[in-house]
Amino acid sequence: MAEFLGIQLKTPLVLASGILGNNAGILSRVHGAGCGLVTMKSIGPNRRDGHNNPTVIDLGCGMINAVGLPTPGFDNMDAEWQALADRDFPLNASIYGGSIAEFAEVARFVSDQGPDCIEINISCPNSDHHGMLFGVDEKAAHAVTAAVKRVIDVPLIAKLTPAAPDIGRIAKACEDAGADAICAINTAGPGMVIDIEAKMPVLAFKKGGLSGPMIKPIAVRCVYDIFRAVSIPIIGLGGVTTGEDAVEMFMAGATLVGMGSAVRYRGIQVFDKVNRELVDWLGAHETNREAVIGAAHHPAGRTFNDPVSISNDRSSQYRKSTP
Amino acid sequence: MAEFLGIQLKTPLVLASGILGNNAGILSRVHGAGCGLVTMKSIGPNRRDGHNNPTVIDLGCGMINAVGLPTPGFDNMDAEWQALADRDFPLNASIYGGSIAEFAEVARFVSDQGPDCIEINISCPNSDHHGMLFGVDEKAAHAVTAAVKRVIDVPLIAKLTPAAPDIGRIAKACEDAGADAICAINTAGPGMVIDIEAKMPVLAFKKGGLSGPMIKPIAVRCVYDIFRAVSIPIIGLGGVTTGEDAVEMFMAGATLVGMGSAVRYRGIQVFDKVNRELVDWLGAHETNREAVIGAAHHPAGRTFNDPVSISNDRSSQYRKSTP
Amino acid sequence: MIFDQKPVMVQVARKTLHNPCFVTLFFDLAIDFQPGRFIMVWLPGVDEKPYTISYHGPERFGITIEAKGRFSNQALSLSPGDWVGIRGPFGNGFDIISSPDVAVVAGGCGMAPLAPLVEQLDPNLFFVHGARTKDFILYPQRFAVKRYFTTDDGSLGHRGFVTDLLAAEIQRRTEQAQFEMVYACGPEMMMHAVFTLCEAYGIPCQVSMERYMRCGFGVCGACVCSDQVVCTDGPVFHSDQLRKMTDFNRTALLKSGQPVALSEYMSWRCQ
Amino acid sequence: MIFDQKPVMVQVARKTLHNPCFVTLFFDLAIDFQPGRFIMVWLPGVDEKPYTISYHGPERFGITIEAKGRFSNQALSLSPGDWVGIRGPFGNGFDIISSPDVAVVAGGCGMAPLAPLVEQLDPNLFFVHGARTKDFILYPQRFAVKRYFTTDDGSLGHRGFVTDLLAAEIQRRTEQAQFEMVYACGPEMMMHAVFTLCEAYGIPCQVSMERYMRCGFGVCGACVCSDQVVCTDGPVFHSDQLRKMTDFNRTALLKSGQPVALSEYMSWRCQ
Ligand SMILES: Cc1cc2nc3c(=O)[nH]c(=O)nc-3n(C[C@H](O)[C@H](O)[C@H](O)COP(=O)(O)OP(=O)(O)OC[C@H]3O[C@@H](n4cnc5c(N)ncnc54)[C@H](O)[C@@H]3O)c2cc1C
Ligand SMILES: Cc1cc2nc3c(=O)[nH]c(=O)nc-3n(C[C@H](O)[C@H](O)[C@H](O)COP(=O)(O)OP(=O)(O)OC[C@H]3O[C@@H](n4cnc5c(N)ncnc54)[C@H](O)[C@@H]3O)c2cc1C
Ligand SMILES: Cc1cc2nc3c(=O)[nH]c(=O)nc-3n(C[C@H](O)[C@H](O)[C@H](O)COP(=O)(O)O)c2cc1C
Ligand SMILES: Cc1cc2nc3c(=O)[nH]c(=O)nc-3n(C[C@H](O)[C@H](O)[C@H](O)COP(=O)(O)O)c2cc1C
Ligand code: FES
Ligand code: FES
Repeated sequence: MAEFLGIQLKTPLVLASGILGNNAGILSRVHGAGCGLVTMKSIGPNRRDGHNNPTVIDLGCGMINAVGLPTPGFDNMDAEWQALADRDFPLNASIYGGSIAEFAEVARFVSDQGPDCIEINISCPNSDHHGMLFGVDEKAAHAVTAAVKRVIDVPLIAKLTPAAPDIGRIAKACEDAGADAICAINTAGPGMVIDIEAKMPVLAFKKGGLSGPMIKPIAVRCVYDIFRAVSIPIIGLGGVTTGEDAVEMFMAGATLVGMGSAVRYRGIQVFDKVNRELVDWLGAHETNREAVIGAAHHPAGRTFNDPVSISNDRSSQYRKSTP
Repeated sequence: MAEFLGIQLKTPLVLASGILGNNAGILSRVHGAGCGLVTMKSIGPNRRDGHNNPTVIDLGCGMINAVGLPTPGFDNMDAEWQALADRDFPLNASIYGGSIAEFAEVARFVSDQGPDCIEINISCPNSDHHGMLFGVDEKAAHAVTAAVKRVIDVPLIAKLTPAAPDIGRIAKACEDAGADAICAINTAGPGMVIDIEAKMPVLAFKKGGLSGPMIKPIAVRCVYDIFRAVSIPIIGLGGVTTGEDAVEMFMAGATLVGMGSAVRYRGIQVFDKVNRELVDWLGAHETNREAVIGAAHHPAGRTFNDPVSISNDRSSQYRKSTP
Repeated sequence: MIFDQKPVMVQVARKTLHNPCFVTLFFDLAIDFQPGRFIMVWLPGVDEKPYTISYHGPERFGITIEAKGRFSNQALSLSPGDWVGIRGPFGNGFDIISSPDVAVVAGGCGMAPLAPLVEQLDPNLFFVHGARTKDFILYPQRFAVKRYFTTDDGSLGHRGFVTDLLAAEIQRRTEQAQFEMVYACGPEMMMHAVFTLCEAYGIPCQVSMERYMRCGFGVCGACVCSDQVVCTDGPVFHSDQLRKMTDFNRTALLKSGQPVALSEYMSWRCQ
Repeated sequence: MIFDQKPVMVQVARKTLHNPCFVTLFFDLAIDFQPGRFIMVWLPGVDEKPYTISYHGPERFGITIEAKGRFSNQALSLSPGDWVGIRGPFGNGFDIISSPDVAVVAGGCGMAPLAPLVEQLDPNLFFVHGARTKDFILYPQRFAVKRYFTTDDGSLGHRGFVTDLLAAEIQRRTEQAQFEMVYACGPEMMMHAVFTLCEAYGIPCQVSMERYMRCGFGVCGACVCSDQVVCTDGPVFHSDQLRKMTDFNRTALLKSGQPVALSEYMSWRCQ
């Protein structure tokens, strides 16, 4: 069990937005497969088809995608909201907009549909700047967070992009504006894959965001930086595929750990698998999740001959010190 | 043979800075192994030991490093300059500084040692902001490029970081300031790898830059963006390991292709190997390097049933159009 | 030698025009095959769409495409030597039962995934194929086994629905060896009719579903049908699953992700 | 089961104190071994340094560390159960000649890489080991084969240099079966003396070099010696290579990359 923003989660694992979460049935199944908190595909202000294919390509050590934020539009999903009303699992609703007004409009409506929390996607690189600009500018991040916070009744999670010049400062701006948690990271890059026989980019949108194992070092660094900058909890996301990856995220400072691309590599059951691996690891090390959160922020030099003893860094003096 | 800034190169391949290039002997050997242009380890204003180990760690689909710009200091390398004076291969001297004045001081001295060109490393993420800041700000990039250009007698290459919010604009600023070529990219991220048993970052410097296959999509995207922004030639660098990777870089817009981490995966002979693969590919496709440069910038939809025919995009109208 | 990673560019090795609407493209590649699996086909600069493998040999395989919209018409215009990008194969494929007491029910170009299946089944199977008219019958010469036909206009075989013949045969078998499995592919309404019929007699069936697809490997969610992911859990589904899939024959997601009634979701393949 | 990627944390299984300056740490891991190969040892929060594999069994191996500076002293203070990070093994290792006419020449803890080599060579080899004093002789009980000693103070064996004994033995053999190979490890000056001696008699030799290292896998260039990359081309070099390596016994790079005379490059191991 994990508590997060007052919500009881059966595991500390989160389904990343944009992965599978297109209807109530699959969200319920992912929860059943061991995921504590499931996130809906990002919901936007107006109906959007997204880009043509190819939109998602596997690269072996990760994937590249430019799906292009397809959405029925927030006010065009009655059947879905109805199906979700009866749910028996915690739900995170991801939203985006092209302006602060759009974010607020979508957020207000979505809040009324009763999700357990709302995640603002101020970090998607795959459309013509829908949201992404907010995630790389402190003032804009603050403004959009504050505007959404004002109109919703559920906890607010700000989802950030690793493209931010200093992600810790963006996180701090969101915290100051009322965000209840941070989710990091959205896809990295952007990147491009050119097919040399076709002589063109493989993705129809040409550029796309990178996800999966190859971005884990970037995600871990971001969570590490954010942990030093804010006091609110962090959903650590990016490249996590195993229980050991999850432990690494916790040690960087995550309270919960999200997974997206991992579904490609280990199936929907990846949540059960990772949870078991996590429980096994923690058990073997005679510790627990709370105790390892932020453990990598201990000062250097302390434990080379005693790496198993763990103290709860969350409440320690190392927390806010600079590197 | 490839011509580059008036220098004749036996192959269009470049040794990345910071890879092996620590003395004349190894630079000569790399050239002998098929590398057209070899780059020295970045030379700084003062002697620096760099960081403690671990500094370079392989991650399987790439590596992470924070070597920390070790350097004897530009004016402390007499024996090396002497050994290099007799060389029979083209030499690229990489330099860095902490300020515009330092860059200029190092550049002036190094220019007098007679390298074939000088590369300014305005992109290294692995020290406390040595150089990196110049690479993410247009005005700073322009200023440092102009200052160096003024004091050197050899062509100037500006080496950029993918951390730039819009790398095309940084490249353009460098071109406007007199850069003769662009080299892209330096390492991506930064990232962090935490060892969960040791409960600390593996790198002594904690964070490090990512290189190798996993950053290739980012490098290709950067070269693609730069090609649309400037007219000067580009050294495409980042994750190239095979002849096909090199073709991809050329199609994105590179004039020469650099390799660093590939030495880890295929040995010093990687230059000969990649060159052979490149020649074979071009031969099989009845084309040549000049003809494929920028080929991926053709408008979409043109060639799905004729991917082998190639026109010289370098002189075509697609060149400067926006995406 | 195809990969489920980035598309591999291959040349069309041979092209067979079945009729003005149906074409089969062959590629000279060995692939990891099972009847029912599909590949993603990329026409650079156009789009990328899923197609089932309709022919399979050790060194060559084929896909059969029906002219519908922009993409399939472009695909029909390809010639041998032209290049396309291929990812795959993806999906689960049919479970093969070795028994003469099986039925295969094809509607229109729903024949595509079923044809290589038929070639692996017992030759005494019951095999029925429906089409608009005689001219739309796919692979007229392909099979050694007996095939019953139905057409909308009566131009070949029974005039009416494939389910008419299937129902009669099931009826006939109530006294003797009943079907152990019914395989079906075609318009979802037809597959649902087959499923309903089989349920009434307690006969298990397998049908091959279609939904709009993006990734093909179970990540993007474009293809979800109730709680099933068509590209990885399917495209072939068994009766046990179909029973729980309330979206079956009812709801499908548009490109935007909007769920709509199946009738609204344009009937884009094999009417 | 060690990897050349990120360090694997393992526990010290056993610790043998040879004398106040030398300790061997054992780890219970199967590794891909060849005498002369080395691993990178990480003490989290301290540093990471290369150590040669001095003991090797199917499930266990050991490294022998001489107390010198901060890192090696911390390593000496480790106890069984303590954790260290290990990457490797790296490097090429010695080429093994199966002939009784080989010599092994060890100086100080240059014995570390040579010990497992001796165990794989013909027992009739000529084996000489030099040390400061009797107390600094590594592995006094380890070998079944005969070992000749030299010490600086004469406390054991010949008082003088290992090259004295080697020269005499080479001399003795001018009439009979000359050495087919001489293996040496120790201070670079000693190895150079061995090399020079061998060159005079046309005897091939192999020596194990040391340079400051970072990556261990041939990328960073910290360890270059002339045009050779010690971590991947070496650490073992043959006479043919040594002849061309003008930096041998002359120049080494400091941590900054600055080339300095070998005398200035602190004689950091096993004098
Ligand atoms: C698993 C699977 C196997 C298929 N096998 C075959 C086959 O063997 N032969 C064949 O002719 N067709 C097959 N299809 C359908 C094929 O993918 C195309 O949808 C069809 O060719 C029409 O494309 P179009 O662009 O010509 O038509 P359009 O005018 O673009 O679209 C017509 C309809 O096709 C649907 N559609 C478009 N793109 C896709 C997509 N990526 N995935 C699913 N539906 C889409 C749309 O919902 C629309 O209603 C298969 C589909 C799936 C999902
Ligand atoms: C291939 C190889 C195998 C080695 N095998 C052994 C062995 O079996 N037993 C043993 O005791 N020592 C071995 N060494 C030396 C060992 O790596 C350390 O250098 C030594 O233990 C001193 O480290 P220190 O921190 O205690 O001393 P310090 O006081 O830090 O340094 C003393 C000297 O060590 C050198 N040094 C420091 N770090 C490194 C490094 N990463 N690589 C090379 N030199 C370095 C410095 O140049 C300095 O002159 C080996 C070195 C190499 C390159
Ligand atoms: C196909 C795909 C679609 C995505 N769509 C969204 C989205 O709609 N909203 C969003 O916030 N993030 C989206 N993401 C980003 C993921 O939520 C996640 O941040 C990223 O993939 C990194 O996590 P991972 O490495 O575990 O996949 C998408 C990622 C992928 C691969
Ligand atoms: C160990 C290491 C050291 C590096 N040192 C430098 C350096 O001193 N100066 C520089 O401009 N780039 C340096 N780089 C970056 C490389 O030159 C290159 O830009 C980067 O590694 C991407 O190319 P690759 O993927 O082919 O390695 C270094 C990279 C590595 C891996
Ligand atoms: S097509 Fe992406 S999940 Fe099925
Ligand atoms: S230690 Fe890096 S090249 Fe040898």
